[in-house]
Formats: sequence, C-alpha cells, structure tokens
Amino acid sequence: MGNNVAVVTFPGSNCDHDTVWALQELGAEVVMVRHDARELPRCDRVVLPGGFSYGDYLRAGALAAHAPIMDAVGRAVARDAVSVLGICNGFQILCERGILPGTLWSNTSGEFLCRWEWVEVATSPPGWPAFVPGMRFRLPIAHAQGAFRVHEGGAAQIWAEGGAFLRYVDPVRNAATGYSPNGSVQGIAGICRGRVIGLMPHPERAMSPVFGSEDGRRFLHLWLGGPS
Amino acid sequence: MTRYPVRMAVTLKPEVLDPAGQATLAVIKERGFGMVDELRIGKLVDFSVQARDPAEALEVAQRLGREFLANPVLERFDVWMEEDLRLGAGCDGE
Amino acid sequence: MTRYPVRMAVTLKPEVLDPAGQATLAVIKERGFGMVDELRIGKLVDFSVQARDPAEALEVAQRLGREFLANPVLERFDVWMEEDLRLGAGCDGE
Amino acid sequence: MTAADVGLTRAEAMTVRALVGREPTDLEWGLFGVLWSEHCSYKSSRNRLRWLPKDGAAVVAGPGGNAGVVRLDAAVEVAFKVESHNHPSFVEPVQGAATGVGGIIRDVVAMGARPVALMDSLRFGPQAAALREGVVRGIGGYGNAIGVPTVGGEVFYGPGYAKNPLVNVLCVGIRRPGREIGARGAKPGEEVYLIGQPTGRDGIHGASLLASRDFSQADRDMRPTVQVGDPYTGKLLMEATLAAVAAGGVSAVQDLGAAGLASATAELAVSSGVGIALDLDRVPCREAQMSAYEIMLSETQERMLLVLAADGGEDALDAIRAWGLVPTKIGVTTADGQYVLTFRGQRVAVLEASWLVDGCPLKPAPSPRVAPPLPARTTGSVRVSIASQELLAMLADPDLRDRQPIYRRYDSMIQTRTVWGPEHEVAVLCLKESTLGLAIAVAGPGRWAAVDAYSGGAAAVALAVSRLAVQAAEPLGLTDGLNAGNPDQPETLAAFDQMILGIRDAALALEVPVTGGNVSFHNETDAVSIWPTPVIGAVGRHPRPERPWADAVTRVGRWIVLINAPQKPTLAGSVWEQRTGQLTAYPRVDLERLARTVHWLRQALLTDALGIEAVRTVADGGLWLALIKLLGLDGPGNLGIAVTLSAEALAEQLLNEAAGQFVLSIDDRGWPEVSAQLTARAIDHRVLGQTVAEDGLTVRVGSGSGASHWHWPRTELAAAWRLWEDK
Ligand SMILES: Nc1ncnc2c1ncn2[C@@H]1O[C@H](COP(=O)(O)OP(=O)(O)O)[C@@H](O)[C@H]1O
Ligand SMILES: [Mg+2]
Repeated sequence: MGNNVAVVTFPGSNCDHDTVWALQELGAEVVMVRHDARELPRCDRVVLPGGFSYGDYLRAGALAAHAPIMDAVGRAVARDAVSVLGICNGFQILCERGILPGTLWSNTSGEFLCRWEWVEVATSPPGWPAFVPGMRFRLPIAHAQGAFRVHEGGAAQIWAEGGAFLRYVDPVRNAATGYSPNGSVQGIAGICRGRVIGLMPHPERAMSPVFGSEDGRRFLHLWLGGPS
Repeated sequence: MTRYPVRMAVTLKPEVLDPAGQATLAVIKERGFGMVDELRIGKLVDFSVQARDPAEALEVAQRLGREFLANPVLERFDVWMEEDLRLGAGCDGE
Repeated sequence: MTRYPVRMAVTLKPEVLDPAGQATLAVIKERGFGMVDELRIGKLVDFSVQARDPAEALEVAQRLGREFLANPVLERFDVWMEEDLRLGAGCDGE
Repeated sequence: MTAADVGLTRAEAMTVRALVGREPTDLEWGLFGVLWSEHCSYKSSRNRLRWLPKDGAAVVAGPGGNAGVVRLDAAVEVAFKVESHNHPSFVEPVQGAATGVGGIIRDVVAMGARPVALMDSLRFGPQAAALREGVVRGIGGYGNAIGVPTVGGEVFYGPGYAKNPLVNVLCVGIRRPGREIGARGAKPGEEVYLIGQPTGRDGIHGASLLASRDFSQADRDMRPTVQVGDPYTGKLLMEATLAAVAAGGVSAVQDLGAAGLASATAELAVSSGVGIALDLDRVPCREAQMSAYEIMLSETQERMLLVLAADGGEDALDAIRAWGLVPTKIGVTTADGQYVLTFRGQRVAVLEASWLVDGCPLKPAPSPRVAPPLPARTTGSVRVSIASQELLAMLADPDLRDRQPIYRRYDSMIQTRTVWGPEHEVAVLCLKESTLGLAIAVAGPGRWAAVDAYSGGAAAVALAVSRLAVQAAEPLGLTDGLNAGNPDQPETLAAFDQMILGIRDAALALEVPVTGGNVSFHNETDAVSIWPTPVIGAVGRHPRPERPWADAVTRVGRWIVLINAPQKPTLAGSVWEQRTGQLTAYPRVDLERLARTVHWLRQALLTDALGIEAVRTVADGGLWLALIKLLGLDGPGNLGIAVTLSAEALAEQLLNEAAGQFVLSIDDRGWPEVSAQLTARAIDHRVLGQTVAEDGLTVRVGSGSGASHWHWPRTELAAAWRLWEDK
C-alpha cells in the first residue's frame, strides 16, 4: 500500500494542519480535502483530524458525520478501498457515522481535559501486526467528550471482535486494567474495525521530544505501514 | 411524604443567540431537512422530589430551577409535574 | 403548507448511566436539596416543520430525531406536536 | 432620549451640541454615548498612556491599532495585545470570559496575524469557586474550540476582586512581513463589508457602558442581554479573514467589539482618514424589526469589518465564501470625512467621524511625571519566626498552589508549537516559520500594587521581563492591561498614574517598548474597589526554542545560587503578609541592577561553558516556592536540594517576594567564572547550597549550637501544594 494520505478538513477542524505537518514529516504524500467534496481523491489512506467540527454542537462529531465527504469515506470503507484513521474529533465522527461502533460521551469530570497519558496496544488491528499487544505510547489527550461508551454488552462484543485496539494505562500505579482518565468503558482509548482505526489521543502532537514525546511519530510511522 | 416526578425544560431566552441550534439547523437544512426551521436547543432535566403534596414539590422544583438548573442571565425554565406529563409520539431512537 | 411547532426530548435510555446527572445531583443534594433524587439530564430541541399536515410534520420530526438529534447508541427521543403541548408551571428564571 | 440615558455628562452633552451645531437625533446621541464612554474613548487615560515608551528597534506597529506588532526576524512579525472582559465575566462568567477570548483573538486577526497563543490573567475574591469555574470553562471553551492554545496565565485572589473579578486575556499572533493590514489602509471610494454572525439585540451598551460605570445593583438590573460566545463561527471568521487578507484586495480590517458597528466603522474611518456611508438596511440581522440604534450599538460577537478595493476584491470575497460565510456590502468609504448612516431611505445620522472618535474631552494629565515618593511604611521590618507547618500551609495558599486543576482544562498544545506550556513560568513556542522562537510571559500581582501602585507597576514589568530572561529571550515588546477602580475618584486616578509611571520607568530601564494594552476602569462595586492591577504581557525572541533552558535541577552536585537577594529582606506585599491581613508597600525594584542582571543572564545562558543547568525567577511565594519549583516535584527520588540560611530574619529570607531575584543551579566548573562575572557587574550573588542525592528539600538554619535542620520529602511538599490531587 502506498502513502498517499487525504486529510479531511471540516468546518471547525483545527488539528488538520498539525496532522498534515506530522504526516509530511514522515514522508507521506498528503492532500487536504474539503468536507463538501463528494469524492475522495486518489489515496490509500484517509485521516479525519481532531478539532471541533461544527463547534461540536449538538454532539461531538454528530454534524460532521453527515458531511458529503463522509458519504465518500463510507463508500470507500465499504469497498475496503482505504485505511482510515480518526483522531479525537475524527474518532467521534467515525462513531457518529456508525463506521466504528459505540460513541464518545462527556468526560466523567464534565470538563475538557488536556494532559499526557500512556496508552497500550491491547489488540493488534487486522493488517497492522507491527502494533504489538503491550506496546506503549505516551501521547497527549485533549477533549471534553472522550469517554468511549457502548450499549449494554457492547464492550464484550468489541473485545470479542478484536476491536479493542488501545487502552489507557497508568504505568506509575501500574493498575492492570480499567484505568481511564475520562470515564471510557474499560479504559478504551482507541478501537478498530477492519481497516478503520479511531483513537482519542493526538499522535500528531507527539512528533518530537521537544513537544514532550516522540511516541506519536512512532505511532504514525507504524500506521503508515513502516517497520517497527 | 410522596415522591413526585418532575420534568424541567431549561431553554435559552428568545433573544439570546443559540450557536448550537444555529449550526445544527444550517447542517440539517443542507441535508434534506429544508422544511425545518427555528431550531433551538435546550436542556431537559428529569428528577423526583420527596414532598408532602404536589404544591410543595412544585415549589422545590422551581427553587431548584432558579438556584441551580437555569442560568437566569440567559435562560428560562418551565416545570411539569406528573399530571401535566403526556407521553409524546415517542420513538426509541434506534 | 403549514408551519408546525415541534418539541423533541432527547434523553438517555433508562438503562444508560448518566454521570453528568449524577454529578449535578450530588452537588444539589449538598446544597440543601436532599429531597431531590433520580436526576437525569437530557436535551430539548424545539423547531418548526413546514408540512402539509400534522402527520407529515411528525414524520419529518421523527426522521430528524433518528438521523441527527439523538445518538442511537445511548439516547431515545420523544416528540410533541402543538396539540400535545401544555404550558408547564413556568417561571422566567429570574 | 437624553444625553444622560447614554451615559454622557452635562458638559459632554454641551460639547456634543457645539460640535454638531444642532440637537442630535436619538441615534446620534447613542453613537456619542458609546464612543465617548470610558471604555471606547479612553477619556481618563489617554493623556496618561502617552507617558509610556512606545519606540524600539523591533516595533512594527505601536499602540493605536488593534494590537501592537513587533519583528521577530526577517520572516516573522508578532502581533499581541491584552484585553479585559471584567464586567461581562461577573454578570455571566462562562460567556463573559468566552467572549473576552473571542474578542482579543479578533483583535490579533484584524492585524492580519494568525493567533498562536493565549494567556489568561485572572483575579477573584476569596470565596469565588463558582465564578472561577465558570470563567475557566468559558476561556477553555472558546480557546480550545477555536484551536488557539492557552499556554499560560496566572490566578490571584484578593478581597477587592470579590464583586469585581478580573479576566484579562493576552493573545499572540504571527504574520509574514508584508502582510500588514489593520484599520489604517482604507481609501475613499472603497467598499465596506461585514462578515460573520448576523447582528442581534445582544449586548447593547454591554461592554461599552457597562464597563464604563461602577457596578452597583442598579446596573445589574439594567444588564443588557449578554453576548454568547460562538467559537465555531469565530473559527470560520478567523480563517475567512486571514484567507481574505492573503487573497489580496483587502485594504483595511477592523474587528467588531465593544460598541459594535458604531465603534468599528467610526474608528476605521478616522484611522484611515476617510469618510464612511452605511446603509443599515443591508446589515444582516438575527431578529426582526431592529432599529437603527440597535443595529449600530449591538455587540453581537464574531463579526468583522473589511474594506475592499472597489475592483479587485473578488478573490477576497471568494476566500470568505469558501469558509461558509456570506460577505455583505453595507456601505462605502468617502473622501469627505463624513459619517453618514441611512436607514429605510432616510439619513438617520450625519456627523463627522472625527467627532465621534476624537471629539470627547480628555482628562488632562498631571505634569509632574516623576516617580512618587516612597509611601510610609506601616510595618515591613517585623521579624517573624516561622514553623515548618506554616511553610507547608503557605504552599496551599490560593495564590500559590498548583494551577493544574485550571490549566489542564485548556488545550495548551494545539498547533504543535508549544515547547513549554502552562506548567512553566514562561511559555516557549517554536515556530515552523523560523529557527527563532517566542517566549511569552504575564505578570502582575495586584497585591504588589495595593499600597504603592508605582512599585507594583514597575515590579510587574520587572517580573515579566525576568521571566523572559530565564530563557535568554530578548524582550521585543510589552502589552499592559491596566485595571483600576472609578477614575472619577481622585485617589483612584492618582494610583492609576503611579501604576503607569512604574511601568514606564521599568520599561525604560529594561529597554522594552509598550506596544499596546488595555484600560479597564470602574472595577468598583458598592464602594469597594479593586487594587490597581497591572497585567503585563511580555513577548521575547527565544534563541533556541527546541532546547529550552531547564527550570528544575537534574543532577547531584550542582551549586544552588541566589542572585539579587535584598540586603534587608521584607515581607511587604508578599503572600505571607496578605495572609496576616495587613498589606504594606511592596519594595521598589532596583531597576538599574535588574537591567544589568537580565542582560548578563541572557549572555550567560548562551555560554555553555558557564554550566548553568537550571534557572528561574523568585516571585510569589518567595525563595521558598522558588526552591521547591527548582527542585521539581516530579523529579527523581535520588535528587534533592539542601541549602543553609542564616537564622536572622529567616521568614523574610524565605518569603520575601522582591522582584529581580533568580535562583540557579550551576556546575562546579562554571561557578568560578560565573561568580567573577557577577562580581564584576556588582550583581549580588550567594551560594545557598547544593543539589544532593537525598530526595526532597533540606533547609539548615544557622550554624553551631543554635543550628536547626528541616527536611521535606517531595511527597510532603507535593501533598501540600497539590491540594486538588484527591478531589
Ligand atoms: N494600557 C495601555 N497601554 C498602551 N496602549 C493601550 C493601553 N490601553 C489601550 N491601549 C491602546 O489603545 C488602543 C485602543 O484599545 P482598545 O479600545 O482596548 O481596543 P479594542 O477595544 O479595539 O480592542 C489599542 O491600540 C491599545 O493597544
Ligand atoms: Mg479592536
């Protein structure tokens, strides 16, 4: 698979340029796509970046999920034609669209939360053996609605289907499971289904030790198919 | 003492800007809901009050609205008690 | 064509936990509202629908609820049309 | 409608009549009312602000525009300004603070600059949790959503702020040279466009009149409809404006803030030296049946005024539409300097723009502009004994405790420029556009200005510039948010003057221009006034942002050195003194020595051979808190700091807050040279102790038989300082 990546800008997206920059740092060919485009450009991968699409009014991601570009993304996913990565708001949009299961609800604190967290690969996503279970990344989170929630019994199903990709861990207290900064069910920080991945933390903000960690670079490198 | 269910609607005063309603309306109009208009988003708070009689429960609810649930600068609130409640043409959202 | 006012209540499904409601309840109980309980917070969306008749307006509203206004994973919605609406024991919040 | 209804004094009303030469219409009275309000006209302060130095090598645009602009290097210019939203935040904390953030962001955007950082400086009364939570939610809610990181700020408490909280926000933006825009470039015969949110009835007389009067119960009942912040539209507006400017054909930009369209159009006309003719029927309105008065005075947020060349503005208009906004032409610029409003086919106002903007009689400034004499000391040299428990209790003081519960609700990292964010005393940003970076700091405890406003003004500048110096950053410019009580009270105005003089003297001594700022008077409720409060924002040129200097120790065996300790330390103006309930005059900073010190420090940090490992300022909480922060509460367990102090005036040594002091950790090889350089420059310095292999902070007091010894492990210090941890 090549590394032509389309990054979608919705009105109110605000991590789009950070994401483009991060992907270019890693050598990807990046094109930016508008929310009202009816077709995806020729590309191997799509990134839905973070931000506050449509102000996150109504519910985070709810309005963007209906943008014309999401029809195109939905069709491409159905044909298994692209890999999709939703970061933060992008993850929320994928859930609202129904491309990923569950939904992202208000943090338990009721407040926006911006801080560094550790996440751990719980299950390798299909097609990305380089994300080895147990692998850890230190990444920032920055969201008000990041509590992953599902309907009753949904969590077990996600684990059973191999969709529980990333979970929060607390390496200091080293709690085995269940740590969650925001109220996510079973501490889930990211999930996958087919070639679609969504996660709340921001790898594009952790591209260099200057910014606190380069684990985001490592994460995106692996997502782009690079060797571990 | 009886437990009275109460429903409170907290809505923005009519002259106050509702950015969420505005943005939502703009999107849904574009997506096939051109017939929808004047959309505004408020809050709905359901709770129960332990009280001697409906009048006392209502008074508690109104105090709660004034002191906590509604922001008097921007919002107004309306309270319904059991006997006012009628089931709407509901749907489970699935 | 007539313009029908609609009110939609979007609430968490009964089995779904409501952390925001719980947090609010804890605070108000501390502040002298010990008699209040079972508090849950939902959304209220008011809008108008241009339609031929109430049935058509209702159908539009329900489609809107399903497609946009309620999150099917956690929420349900109920719709009221004009004839259902009764003024609650309101208060201006001041 | 009378002149009094719009807040004009009798004398001002007479001036209006004399200017206009007839009885003005209601609408015209309204325009004079808002534009001659304290908030818009700066009538009490304008002549005094002239005292501030505004020129410097790096200055591109000084005061007078929407924001000051300084040059970072050949590729980057920096626009920055502080703005207050004090009164609105008291009426409605969430929306008041949010719209304050939106307002200052638009000021920076109106200079053609992309906002890259925010800082917030907050003041509250003692029991203000609910208000504070609302303000923090408002600031985060707007900044996070619009995508501008909040990289720092400060929060202090004082009784005078109980009914007069202060919400001052600093915004910093960057632009390429050659992209300058602003209110000055309009030429006659161009087209005036309004973009953004449709105009509603919100905030009529809001920021302008509300912020121009004391805040009594009566005013609260008159409160106008509060404006609601809409960061989503704010984001579209920001992008659309920047895209329009980049597309070309835009000759002037002015944001709409206080006094809405009235102020924006009149100021733009006067700045550009043109007349303006508006057709109010074209203004898109949110509500039906709005009057001309309401349209002109509405303070609906998220609007921007653009002037486009009569031909050639098409690209700009397309750029705006691409962001989903509909540009509306509402008028034209003219050659005659006239300010003409038409509504429903009638000319409803015919004035000269300059009457509105420059016609208001200004308060004359006093002439003797020297530093005021030292106020009499009421206490200050009292020797206080101190116990370990009291020192720990100090850490939990609301003025000193950990700010994480606040700043973790702000996105401090978005835009991926933040090298150092809110957990540090100075923010460091690296720019993709330059190898140089930005250092940004705010300072200004009201406590320091409470008794001697001159001293407090000077010290705020001293601290802000010192904070840049710990990153070897050269200050490019200052922005000053001046907050005070009722300017019609002679004492208030006198203190205000002294505050400005303090800022002036420090800015001159440290050779930094003041390129803009804000004045907020009438922070006075029920006859209780705030302390005069100078909020100083400083922007500096960081030489190597990808490698900031540490502000905490990392190795055993380094010397811990204190620079510029006062000869006779005093607790005057300190948190300790505030806790005792009796504030006295904060000591005057030796500005000349500080200038030498920051100059030396910038050079010394760049000389690796001097071995300076970590450095920070001594400020609120004195040496005590500075040592704890230098230790770093999350540092390794096999590292600590041990210092020895003399037994005499121990509390004063530990807790004095005299500005201009620094603590450093220095390695063995560099120390002799550092010491020699400091001695040569007559900068006081002393070794306090060393970094050691034992966790925590150790303080030995005195020597010989009377010596005592304190030790606090990190966990104990952290538990006291991080009061929030288990909540
Ligand atoms: N304390 C001050 N020091 C220096 N300049 C100031 C100060 N206060 C206001 N100014 C300048 O006066 C002008 C008008 O300020 P202001 O009315 O606050 O602008 P706006 O409301 O448009 O944001 C600005 O250029 C500002 O920088
Ligand atoms: Mg301005």
